Amino acid sequence: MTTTTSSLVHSPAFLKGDEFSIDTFALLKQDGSLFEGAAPPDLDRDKALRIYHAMVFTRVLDERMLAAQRQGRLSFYMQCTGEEAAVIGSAAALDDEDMIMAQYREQGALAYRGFSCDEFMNQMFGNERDYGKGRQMPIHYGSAKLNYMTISSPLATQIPQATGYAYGQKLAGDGHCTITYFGEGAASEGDFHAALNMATVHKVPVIFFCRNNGYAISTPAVEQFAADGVAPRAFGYKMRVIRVDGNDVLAVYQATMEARRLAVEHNQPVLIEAMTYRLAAHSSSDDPSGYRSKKEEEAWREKDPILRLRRWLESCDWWSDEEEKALQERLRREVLETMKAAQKRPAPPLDSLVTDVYDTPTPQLNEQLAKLEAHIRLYPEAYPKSASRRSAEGSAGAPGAENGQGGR
Amino acid sequence: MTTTTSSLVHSPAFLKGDEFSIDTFALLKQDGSLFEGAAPPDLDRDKALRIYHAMVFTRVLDERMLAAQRQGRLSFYMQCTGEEAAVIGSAAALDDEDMIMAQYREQGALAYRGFSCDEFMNQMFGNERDYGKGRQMPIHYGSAKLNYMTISSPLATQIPQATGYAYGQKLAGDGHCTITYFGEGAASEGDFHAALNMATVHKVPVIFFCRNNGYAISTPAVEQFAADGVAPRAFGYKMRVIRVDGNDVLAVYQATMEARRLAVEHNQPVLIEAMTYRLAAHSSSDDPSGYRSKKEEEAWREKDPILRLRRWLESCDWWSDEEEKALQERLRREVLETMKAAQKRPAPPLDSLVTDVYDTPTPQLNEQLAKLEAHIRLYPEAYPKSASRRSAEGSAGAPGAENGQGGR
Amino acid sequence: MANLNLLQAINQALDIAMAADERVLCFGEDVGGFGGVFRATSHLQEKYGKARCFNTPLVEQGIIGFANGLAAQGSTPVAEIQFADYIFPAFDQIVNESAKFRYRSGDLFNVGGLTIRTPYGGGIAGGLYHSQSPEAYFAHTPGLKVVVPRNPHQAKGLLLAAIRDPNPVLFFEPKRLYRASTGEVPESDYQLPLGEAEVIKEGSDITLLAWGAQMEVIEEAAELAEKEGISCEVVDLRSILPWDVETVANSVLKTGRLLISHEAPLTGGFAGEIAATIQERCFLYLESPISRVTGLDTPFPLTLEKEYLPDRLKVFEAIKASVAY
Amino acid sequence: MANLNLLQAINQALDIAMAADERVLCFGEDVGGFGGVFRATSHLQEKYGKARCFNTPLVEQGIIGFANGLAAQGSTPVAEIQFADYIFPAFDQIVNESAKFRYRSGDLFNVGGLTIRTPYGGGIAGGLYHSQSPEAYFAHTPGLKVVVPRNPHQAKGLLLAAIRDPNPVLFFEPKRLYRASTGEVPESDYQLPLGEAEVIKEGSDITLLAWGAQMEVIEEAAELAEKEGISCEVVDLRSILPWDVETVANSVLKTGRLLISHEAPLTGGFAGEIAATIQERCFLYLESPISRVTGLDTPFPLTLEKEYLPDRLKVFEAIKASVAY
Ligand SMILES: Cc1ncc(C[n+]2csc(CCOP(=O)(O)OP(=O)(O)O)c2C)c(N)n1
Ligand SMILES: Cc1ncc(C[n+]2csc(CCOP(=O)(O)OP(=O)(O)O)c2C)c(N)n1
Ligand SMILES: [Mg+2]
Ligand SMILES: [Mg+2]
Repeated sequence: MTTTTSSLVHSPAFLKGDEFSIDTFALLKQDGSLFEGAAPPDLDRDKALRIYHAMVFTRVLDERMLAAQRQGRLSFYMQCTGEEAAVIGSAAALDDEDMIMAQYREQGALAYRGFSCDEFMNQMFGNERDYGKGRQMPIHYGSAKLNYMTISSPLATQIPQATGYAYGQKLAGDGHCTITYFGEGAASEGDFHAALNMATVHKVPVIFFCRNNGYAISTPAVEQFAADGVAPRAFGYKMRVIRVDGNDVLAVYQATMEARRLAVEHNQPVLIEAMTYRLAAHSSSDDPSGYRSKKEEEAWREKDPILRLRRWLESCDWWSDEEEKALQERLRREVLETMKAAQKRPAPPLDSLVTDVYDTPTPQLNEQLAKLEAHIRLYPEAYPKSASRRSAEGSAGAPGAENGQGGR
Repeated sequence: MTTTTSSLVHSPAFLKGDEFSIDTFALLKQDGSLFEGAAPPDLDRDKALRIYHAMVFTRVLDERMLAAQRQGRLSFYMQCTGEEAAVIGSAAALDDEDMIMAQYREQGALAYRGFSCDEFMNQMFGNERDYGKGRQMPIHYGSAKLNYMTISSPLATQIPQATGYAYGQKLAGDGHCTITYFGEGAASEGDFHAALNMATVHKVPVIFFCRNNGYAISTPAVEQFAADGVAPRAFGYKMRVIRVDGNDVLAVYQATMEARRLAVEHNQPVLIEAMTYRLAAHSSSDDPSGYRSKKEEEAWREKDPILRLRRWLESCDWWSDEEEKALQERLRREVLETMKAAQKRPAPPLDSLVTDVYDTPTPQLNEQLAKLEAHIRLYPEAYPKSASRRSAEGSAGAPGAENGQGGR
Repeated sequence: MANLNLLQAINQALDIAMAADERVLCFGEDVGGFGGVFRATSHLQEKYGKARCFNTPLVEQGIIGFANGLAAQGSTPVAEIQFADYIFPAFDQIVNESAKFRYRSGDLFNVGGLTIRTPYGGGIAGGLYHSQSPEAYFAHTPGLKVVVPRNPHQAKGLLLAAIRDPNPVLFFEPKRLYRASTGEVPESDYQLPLGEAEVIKEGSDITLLAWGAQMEVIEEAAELAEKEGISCEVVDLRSILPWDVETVANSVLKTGRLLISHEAPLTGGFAGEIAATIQERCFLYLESPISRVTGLDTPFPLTLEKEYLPDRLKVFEAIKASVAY
Repeated sequence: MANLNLLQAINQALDIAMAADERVLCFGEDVGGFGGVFRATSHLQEKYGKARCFNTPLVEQGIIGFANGLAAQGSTPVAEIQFADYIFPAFDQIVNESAKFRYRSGDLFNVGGLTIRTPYGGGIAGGLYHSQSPEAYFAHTPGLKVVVPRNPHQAKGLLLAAIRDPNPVLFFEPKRLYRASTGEVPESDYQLPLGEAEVIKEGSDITLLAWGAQMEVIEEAAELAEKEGISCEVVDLRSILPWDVETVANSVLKTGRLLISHEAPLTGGFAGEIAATIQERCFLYLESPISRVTGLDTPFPLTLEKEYLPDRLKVFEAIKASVAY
């Protein structure tokens, strides 16, 4: 049955989409001071520092791992650089038991939750300690204990899944919600439309967090959509929406707190659009000089979200140069050492090829594994990762750092 | 690169979607008079009568064919009843060379273009004269000469196809556009999102015409989406949009004329939401008494779009009771006689099973056909449609009217 | 025991599953108040409430995406796709997500609770888009289970097993049999094993293998053949993935001949996989080539549906050809 | 003749096709100014303008839906799907629409102008979602053509044929060979036939059959086998749909043995179809079971990719087993 209660008019006026405008919520200026009229969010020193640590860790990890990729130690990497405030500010506004379903550039949220440097490294080197058992490319993290769903490369598939997950949370009545992150590019997928529509129809406690970082690989947002960002789509679903300065961690934090309240207390799904910029290349396979200017990058580099927060922390007397130096040093050392150790660990065992396809391997899979084992016994030198493991030594090595092809 | 120019605010205000409202454009009251302040569209007597004839033909065809289905002469049928103004008013606003890509309930648009009663019947009986060669269920019409794309059952697939078709028209520079029709249910599909977004990004001369008839089979619009109809989605793509009273043929006509101008002259895609009601069952397989009230139906029956136009025509002195009676009689007779003839025509030839899979049948297909022919020679009585055809006689019969199952 | 048709058996299985475990949810297009366009979910919303049995918006990719999320959360979603012909918008969510969820996460997460029900198959004057048998598309996808029941008794037991199996299961329902197939169905809560074929008639000259609605066809063909003195062993594969190589191979080792029949087109159909496996397993025992009787390599037609379908006469002729080879 | 790699050969084919016919358009994610993430469409936007070579929004179902519409209108769209692993959101548009467009309309309308290019296959440390070989999914779909080239020369000639073929064609590009495979490529506008396999090396003991990047593997295995005195006939299938039964059958009638290799999982892979067809066609001539050397029945792994892949050693062992049967 038809739901509209709209009033009648008698001349054919087309709406153009400029009948409203969507403002950007911001609290913190780049110099670390608050905008006039802006009140700081309810954020104590401990939490602020937990956020800051996660941001700096993410930056250090990204720099170091990109270098490792360049050295051929790692096949692939993706940086969060420039988007740490969006990702970590929002994660910090959640309960640690809330589910996070991310796209791939949200390692900061996972770091905030407490994923250890060692855990990061094991995944990236796909070694025997990787929870994912060396099956996915680097940066496809997951943690059951930290309520962080394992990353899946096909874009946007996690968005309707988040709606479903949150529906389950609502039925369970445990007071938790789900946040799902995605890029402004992924928001073009059909799954996005499905997810947001189902979320308002079924009144689901889910937060849709769009990182509008201006690019989908080489495709600028202006070739991705004609509208003013992703936010106006919320109107199509009668969903609550807010746009926020994604480089302003305080604004992101507060907006997400509020969104979480709407989600958990009122089963109101919310769309948050964080305006930010992907400062680095899309991935280690990409070179952005082919599609955007250094000048544009520089302009955004001046809006560095980490520096902005640091200045605010300093203005609160919560942070000092010495602490900064010590933190940087400690993190750099930790990353380096942990990386070295992880790289040395052996590959997952051969049977990890056939486990987890089903809850238990089928007879066919067991047969295929047995055949493979026999084959490797014939040619041990041809399969060093698994053959050497049989003799209980040897290193996993970088998973296929050999190829220099683009695209991921 | 980020496109927004939105202004900064410092408190986290969530937009709710009630910042704007979408009016409904209407010209004609149910009594056939114009609303105060409403001007009639530029529509001469001939065109008005062409529209009216198509509407009445559609109604007569629908009534007769549903009866035929009930008698077991036809396996399946879908009525346009209640939506004739939306479908025919919009088709009439186009150039006859514009492409129509419909969902399935738009036989009125095809009738308006001049598809003959015989052509309708041949499709429905899937006989040897059916352009579709008896391959699709009844009501899956198509006409190349009338620029009406053959209907495809999977919902919403035609919407991005319309965007692509119109892009080709724009490149060809022939001044034509494409209209695509779809239900408010089909608009939930991912293909809808893809189509509208691509249309504004690529500035394509396409009109998206949503028949919001309140139901998708048994699912009421309130369980399909939470928003005020489909129209607000246009904002998400910065697409021009208008909502129109779908039972008001004059308003639909004028809105579509204007939309066509935007599309063809400015490459501005447009979304039109026509508010209407599916007065009949979803299809001959459906029984709406299981999910909606007679009272609701009655309320809409009083808004009959055909009667509304008839009254207006009468008020213009363009139509009389006698003409009405003669028209009804002529159409009823035509439908009945044409149906009888079509039903008697033989099935398409056996080789139509393997033609048109590719431009020419592959060796494998020819082999499969030869095998089938040999088999039918062995058991001619088991395959009366094709075996009897070999002896150059026999009737096609209703394609499988036997099954009484629901769902299509 | 009651005499039920296939729809009733399915409805009963869903009812039992929902009563036994409140995490079981049923949803899909028109599944809620109306009970589904075929009425397979009749009365479930009345009994278990709108939160557990409901209509979804019309978006298959969303239905399965939503179901994947629910399953990952620990619920047991039973999602309906209204016709198997309309499962393709959800193909990515099924093939890239459901099937790979457990594997890619190293078993940190899984969607084992997921079951997807969908009516498939021809013979109902449904033309191109209400007749398809897409099981082979999914059978090429490790991580999924694919099940097709042949009658009401099987449908109930296999569906209950599918819902409770800790892996995502696609459950294809032969819609031609929804009302046409009736039989005794125990009222109890019982399960039939996934991954196991069933020999439903023993024989010595040739093995006939099929699944779902096609079982009826090969059984009738077997009767015709018996009249000509050919003894047929009739096997219902039941699970397409993983499939029961042992039972099929053992039967062929005994009979020396195999005929497989399905409605889907020949090329790339699941009969190809079976033939390839069995020719390897039973090479020295095969007395004639493995024979496939299937739909044509075309989309599904309408007026000439009868000509298209692999009916009992075509199967009968193929049996004779195999035995006479 | 110039020495080109596979990417350059593809770029040249696109360039020639666009220059020869202004109805040819290239589009997809990052295809425009950037020239595609693998650079297959480099410089085409510069040369032919933004209207004919452009970026699309990130939505595969939209890309193919749009391409179907364009093709129906009379244009010749060459749509790129960035990785074959991401073709599944477009599965419905391909399988229900592209493949059935002509048939369902009785040839009133067709999308014969459509070509879909997409990089496929493993061996590049791509893991689950940058390594898949989904050709078999499409091979079960009458109405489509499916083509896979093995080297730059083949790629150019087959792609030009695909673009001009009056049927929708899926063109799978072996991305492992994008830069690794180089060879002489004529500068001219030439086409190689679709639907025809090619015997690339004659032999007498066993027929080795593959396509795309896997050709390299079976050729290397053939060399190993030759050293053991086994004479291999090496055949490139080139077109998966429709496939060249005659050439394969003739080869097997001669050699008496067949081995088929592909990267995709065994179950439901296209080797099954070939084996099923050939055991029927060549039953009395087969001296050993048709052998399949393929990926495991699992999603594509990463760290143990080498172990997963059907490499030359596995093929070599299977050759010996077949000959020794
Ligand atoms: C379904 C699918 N299509 C294409 C890709 C390839 N791809 C990976 S990332 C990417 C761009 C994503 O852009 P956006 O969503 O804006 O996220 P960002 O990288 O900017 O964080 C593309 C096209 C993919 N992973 N999945
Ligand atoms: C992809 C797909 N999913 C499901 C169906 C089954 N189906 C046919 S019509 C229909 C309802 C369509 O409703 P709406 O779009 O509102 O159009 P209306 O029937 O009201 O004109 C459904 C679910 C289909 N044809 N295609
Ligand atoms: Mg982005
Ligand atoms: Mg509707």
